Amino acid sequence: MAQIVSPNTQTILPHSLHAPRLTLWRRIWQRLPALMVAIVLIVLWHFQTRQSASLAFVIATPEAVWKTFGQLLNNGTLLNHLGTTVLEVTLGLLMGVPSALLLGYLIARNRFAERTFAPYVVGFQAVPLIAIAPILITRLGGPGVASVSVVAALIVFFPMLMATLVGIRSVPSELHELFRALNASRWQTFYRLELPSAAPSLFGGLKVSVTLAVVGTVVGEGYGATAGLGFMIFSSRFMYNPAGVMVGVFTLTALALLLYEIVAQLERRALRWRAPQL
Amino acid sequence: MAQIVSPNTQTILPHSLHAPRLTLWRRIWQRLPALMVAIVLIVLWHFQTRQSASLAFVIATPEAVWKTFGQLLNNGTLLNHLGTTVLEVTLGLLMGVPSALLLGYLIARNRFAERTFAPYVVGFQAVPLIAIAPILITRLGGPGVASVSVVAALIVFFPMLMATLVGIRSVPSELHELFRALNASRWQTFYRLELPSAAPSLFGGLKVSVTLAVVGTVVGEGYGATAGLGFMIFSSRFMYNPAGVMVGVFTLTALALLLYEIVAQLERRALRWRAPQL
Amino acid sequence: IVTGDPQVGIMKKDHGEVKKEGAPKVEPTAEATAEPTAEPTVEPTPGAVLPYRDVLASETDLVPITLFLGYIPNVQFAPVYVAIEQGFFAEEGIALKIEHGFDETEGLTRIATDNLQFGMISGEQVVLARAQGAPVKYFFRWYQRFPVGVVVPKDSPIRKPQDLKGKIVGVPGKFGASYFGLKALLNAAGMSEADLREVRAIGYDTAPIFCERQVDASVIYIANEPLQIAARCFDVEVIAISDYADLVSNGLVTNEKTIAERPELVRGMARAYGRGLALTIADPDLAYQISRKYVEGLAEDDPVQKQVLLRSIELWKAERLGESTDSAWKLTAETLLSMGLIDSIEGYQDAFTNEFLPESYE
Amino acid sequence: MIAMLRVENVWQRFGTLEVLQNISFELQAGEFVCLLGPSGCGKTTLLRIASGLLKPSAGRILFNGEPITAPRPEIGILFQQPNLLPYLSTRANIELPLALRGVPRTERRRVAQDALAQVGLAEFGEVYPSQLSGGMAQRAALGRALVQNPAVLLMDEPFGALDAMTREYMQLELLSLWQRTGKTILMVTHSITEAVFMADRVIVLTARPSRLGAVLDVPLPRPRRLEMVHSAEFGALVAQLRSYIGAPSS
Amino acid sequence: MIAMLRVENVWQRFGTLEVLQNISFELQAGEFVCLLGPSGCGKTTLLRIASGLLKPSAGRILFNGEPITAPRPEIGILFQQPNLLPYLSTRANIELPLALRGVPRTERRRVAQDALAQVGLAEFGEVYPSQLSGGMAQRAALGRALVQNPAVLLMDEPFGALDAMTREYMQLELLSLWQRTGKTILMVTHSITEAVFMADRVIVLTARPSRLGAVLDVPLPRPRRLEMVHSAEFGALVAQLRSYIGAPSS
Ligand SMILES: Nc1ncnc2c1ncn2[C@@H]1O[C@H](COP(=O)(O)OP(=O)(O)OP(=O)(O)O)[C@@H](O)[C@H]1O
Ligand SMILES: Nc1ncnc2c1ncn2[C@@H]1O[C@H](COP(=O)(O)OP(=O)(O)OP(=O)(O)O)[C@@H](O)[C@H]1O
Ligand SMILES: [Mg+2]
Ligand SMILES: [Mg+2]
Repeated sequence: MAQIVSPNTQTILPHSLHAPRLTLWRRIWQRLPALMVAIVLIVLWHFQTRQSASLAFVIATPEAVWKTFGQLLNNGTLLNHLGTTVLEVTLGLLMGVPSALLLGYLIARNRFAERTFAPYVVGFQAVPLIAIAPILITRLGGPGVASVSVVAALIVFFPMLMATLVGIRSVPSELHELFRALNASRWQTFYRLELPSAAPSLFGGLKVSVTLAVVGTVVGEGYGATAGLGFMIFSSRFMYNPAGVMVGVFTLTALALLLYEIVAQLERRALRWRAPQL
Repeated sequence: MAQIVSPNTQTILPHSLHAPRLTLWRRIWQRLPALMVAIVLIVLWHFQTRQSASLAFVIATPEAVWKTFGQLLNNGTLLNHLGTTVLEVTLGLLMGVPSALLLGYLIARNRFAERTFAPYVVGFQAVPLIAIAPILITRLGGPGVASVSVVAALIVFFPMLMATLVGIRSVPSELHELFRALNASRWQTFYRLELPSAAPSLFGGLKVSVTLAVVGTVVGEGYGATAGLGFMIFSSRFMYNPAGVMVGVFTLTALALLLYEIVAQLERRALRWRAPQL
Repeated sequence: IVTGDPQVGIMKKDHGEVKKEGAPKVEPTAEATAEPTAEPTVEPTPGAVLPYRDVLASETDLVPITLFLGYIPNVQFAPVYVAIEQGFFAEEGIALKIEHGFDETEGLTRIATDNLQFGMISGEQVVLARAQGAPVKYFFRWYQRFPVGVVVPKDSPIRKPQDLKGKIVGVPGKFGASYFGLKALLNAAGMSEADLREVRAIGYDTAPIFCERQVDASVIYIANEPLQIAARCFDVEVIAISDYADLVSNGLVTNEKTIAERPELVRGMARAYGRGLALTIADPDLAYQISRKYVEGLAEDDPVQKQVLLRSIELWKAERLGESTDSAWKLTAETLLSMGLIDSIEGYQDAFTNEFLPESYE
Repeated sequence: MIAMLRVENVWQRFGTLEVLQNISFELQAGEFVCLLGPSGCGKTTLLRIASGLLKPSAGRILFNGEPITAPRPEIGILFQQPNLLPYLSTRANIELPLALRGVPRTERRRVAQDALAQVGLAEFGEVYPSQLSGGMAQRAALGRALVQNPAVLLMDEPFGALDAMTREYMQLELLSLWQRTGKTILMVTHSITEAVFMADRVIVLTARPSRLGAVLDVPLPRPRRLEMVHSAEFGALVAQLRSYIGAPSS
Repeated sequence: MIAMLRVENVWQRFGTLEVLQNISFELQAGEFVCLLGPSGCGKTTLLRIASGLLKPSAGRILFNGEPITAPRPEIGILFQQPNLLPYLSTRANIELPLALRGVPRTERRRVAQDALAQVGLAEFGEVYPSQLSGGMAQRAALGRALVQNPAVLLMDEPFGALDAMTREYMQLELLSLWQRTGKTILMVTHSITEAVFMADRVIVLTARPSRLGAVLDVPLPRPRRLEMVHSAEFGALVAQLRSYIGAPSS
């Protein structure tokens, strides 16, 4: 059977005649520019903090951050907070994403649903969390994983909904006609046509969602919490401990990057059929 | 010349042989379900506030809200705060959206830019505002319109960037090939192919952006401000004045809905060529 | 909004009843400061040669100073407003501008880095920041009593800290002034967190949760929340922490650079603010009316907000306004030490000074 | 006898554009009918109406005497464009009708492999549609229609993108399939020769606004063989059709 | 004399799939050459290479002796699919090449209106591509290619979706345009008759992996007229081509 591997014929550049295998080296090579930027940033940071050594309560040196990181890691504090945050992020995503998918799909497919719900979704989205948080916290028996994950879910909801809307509406009408002609059920149409066709937009929405979910936990923990990286940041701030703050921030950043990378990998698999991304 | 107006042939429903003119009545009729929901909500609200003492901290009666609204409107307070918020939202959008478009386009078109910047964009996105806001406020000479609009811009940035990415990458490769064959310049390709092809996604991103910009000003004002609807909400809360809070919230909601409606109208014009939205 | 006659009992009312009559209603003596806004009109508009040449000349000489206040404008900042409106700052050569931030930590950091020179900051923040090497100093003790207390329903048997044993106590979060106050209260009563059934973080909206009796007691700000709860839910009693532990609360803070380079300015700040405070205490009605210029939505006679002011004044009264006591600072530092937030109380005395307080506030 | 598919006084307008005017005809069970007509006259529109995808402005369609209001499994349609799903391999695209019908995976595989071979794409099962040539994509779509195996098959220019040889091969394949299974087929084509070669009857539409222009019975014997194209009878039929068509366009 | 377009030893592989093997030929200025070959043999690929859109795995293309590495304005290509921009009206689609070249609006209008009329879409200028029939879309794409007016025109089955009458009309239009302007044209077609009718020379590709199968000169006089199709000479040429093509497929 003929194996056709490289669909990269869009370009005038010569393309390899072999399947492009991403060796370890190549992967590292691809990450090189990003790594370089990181190194430059760290060096800048280092010298910046050198200059203003007296400002230790404002900016921590890289060394101090590294030391604090070690300490917090060793005494389990960091992992403990990280665990809480991961739990909250997960719950937030589990609540926010499917409901956004569902409502987004309804609105995309149903004119009536759109007219009825869309204004409320937008309006509700605009209600500042500061006005919702107290109700939430009161109803959920105080701040904690529950209230924080609901806040994360709320933050995730709207961008995901919009991505769903855009994605579902991008399905070419002739393919919808094909599915109608093939007597596909609503579920089949969703599962075999709309979902994969909307995938590029949905993955975009997911990428925003995972990042916002991480941010959302910090926001949520800002309304009250006893654990989590956001809590750790707030209490480090309270103690004028910038190293602690930065450990928290870096851990959050790493968490967001990890989640993003996971989504990006899933996307790469799901969208293999696409011409290679520019 | 033949005038072909109703392209709505996807459906088995009989379609009008005349151009569907949206009369005023029809428009009102279309808004009816949304209005019904509003009425139901207000009635529920009315009875709800009679019941719970603890909710009295957060929810005022419809009558009280209406009265407070009148007062704040008459003494100019509301318009004053609204003006500040509108200014902040506008500035936030003007900063956040074009930069997201630009960077999004760069990342979408350039592999190198993607590898170099994408992780930092995601990482930066995950850095909680609580860690950035202080730096911002210090650099911008204290809290105020400047710092608040920057916060709004930051919040707007990432979803808009992702929408740009998804949109630009959705351009069919055969149309890219057409433009290459026609020797179109980069700018022409952007302006005549990529922008219109990405429009559905971009408008989705814009809809998220305008809403988030409104929310963003409240967040920004939460780090310090002396005017704006967010400020009004905070100070009403502090005084345990739920009616004031709700007037602020409703005004914000109305502002978000208005902005959303403007984008939706622009979208309707720009995407006239599409099969009528479901 | 608040109707009826809410009852809030403050136990161990050793500081007497609020004086009702107060000073006679005084028209603000505003002649000196014709248009006294928070922002001094420093730049004369070109072309506009005004008749008040003298006033303008003196105003241009004023040193612009920004004062950081840790929250949005409200009636509890009345002394600042009074001092501005009565021209007390101007008399010290200061054109005062208020900056309202919601983040005390940030405000103090900016003072430490000389991005700002003055702020209204709570004592434990000063100790914490100094422990990290921040060159900040507290030079005017505004709150003589720590404004935090534990609120309980009137129908509950809890009346003193020991009664909290085995109970659920709500705090906004497990850091910050409220938690700190609770710790001090427990320490003072010879108890620890373990003696309670639970210290539950219930977020910054303690009142609704307390109203639903999800907790037996809740740590609150004395001046405001008990009134609100009593107005909406049920009668309450308050255990004031200041009755058990003399902790340092909000006061004027500056940095060591300013102290070294412009001691007169610091003195001027202390005097001007002190005069505002004194006048506020002497004439709450005047203070209330002046505050209305600054606090949006403050009604001409909002009974609750008036009460808030009166109760706050009770927390400000002192033999000598602005004076810090060594014992309060020591206790503050010791409490932080017991919470593990600092490593030693070493050098707590450097956190404050009384040397800039004037002889009198006339 | 009730017709398998009956088009009854169908009118179609798009806005102010009159496309079909009072079209009526019938397909008897097992008939092979070809539809000819100038570009843009409404052939595709008529097929969409006949399949239940589009409700006509006036008139109706009956399937075995029952009015059609929505697509039904007994009627299959092969679109003018391949309409392959870009995210499925060619094989998966061909398996789609079976998958929608819940046919088990192994059975699906088998049927799809046969269809792939039948349309000459046996080697290209694992390839995505974007990697197929124009003709290959059209053949894949044809494979999908064959796999669907409906009683009535509406085909919109199934061989338009094929070269002469492949086209002849596919024509013969379709004819033999039709004869084996007794399907009813309505096929749009632009080739007069193809119409005569394949059909029992040829229906000609006029230019827009389209009416039924002519109906020509093709009395050539079955099974048809390629050589028949050179026969005099065939030539006469082609000439007759040409005259029907040439008239309105000249 | 240097050839206008020279294909030199072109090879093309996609992954492990060998598509083109050592293809070489030339187009002299003003020549009309047709390209025949079985479905999937690589005709479209060859056109993409010749236009500079795709770099071949080996070999090169020369335009007036200069190697081509990217598309150039002198070489136009008409794709197998219409590739109309869905968000532009038919008129705006046809105006696109002019707009990209910065032609002023009124001039653009005029030229586009002519082209619309030429391809029989004068009434459909304001309509979006989704409202065009298959053949109309193909004609719109043809109109766009005509408006572009390049010296060398590469056409990929420009008349595939047209009915016999429209097709003949468009063929004649293209021939007269070609003769008026002296363009060099390389046209892929699946119709042997069309190839003989239009071309000075017909190039036949073998099945994949494709090599140059045969080159046939068509010595029919110019201008060609429809009646020539019935001449014995024409018949002989068609038969000859059929035998070239039929051989590999039998
Ligand atoms: N969705 C639509 N909206 C408006 N007009 C349409 C639509 N679909 C088709 N038309 C118009 O209807 C007419 C017939 O179109 P149809 O696609 O049925 O033609 P056709 O006979 O299949 O032509 P071709 O052979 O070129 O495919 C055309 O003029 C076309 O512009
Ligand atoms: N982008 C691609 N990636 C992989 N394979 C491709 C790609 N494009 C074309 N091919 C393969 O190259 C071969 C030739 O394709 P091409 O489109 O050139 O054929 P063609 O001669 O134009 O056929 P048709 O007459 O059917 O249009 C086919 O087998 C096809 O599968
Ligand atoms: Mg058609
Ligand atoms: Mg091709």
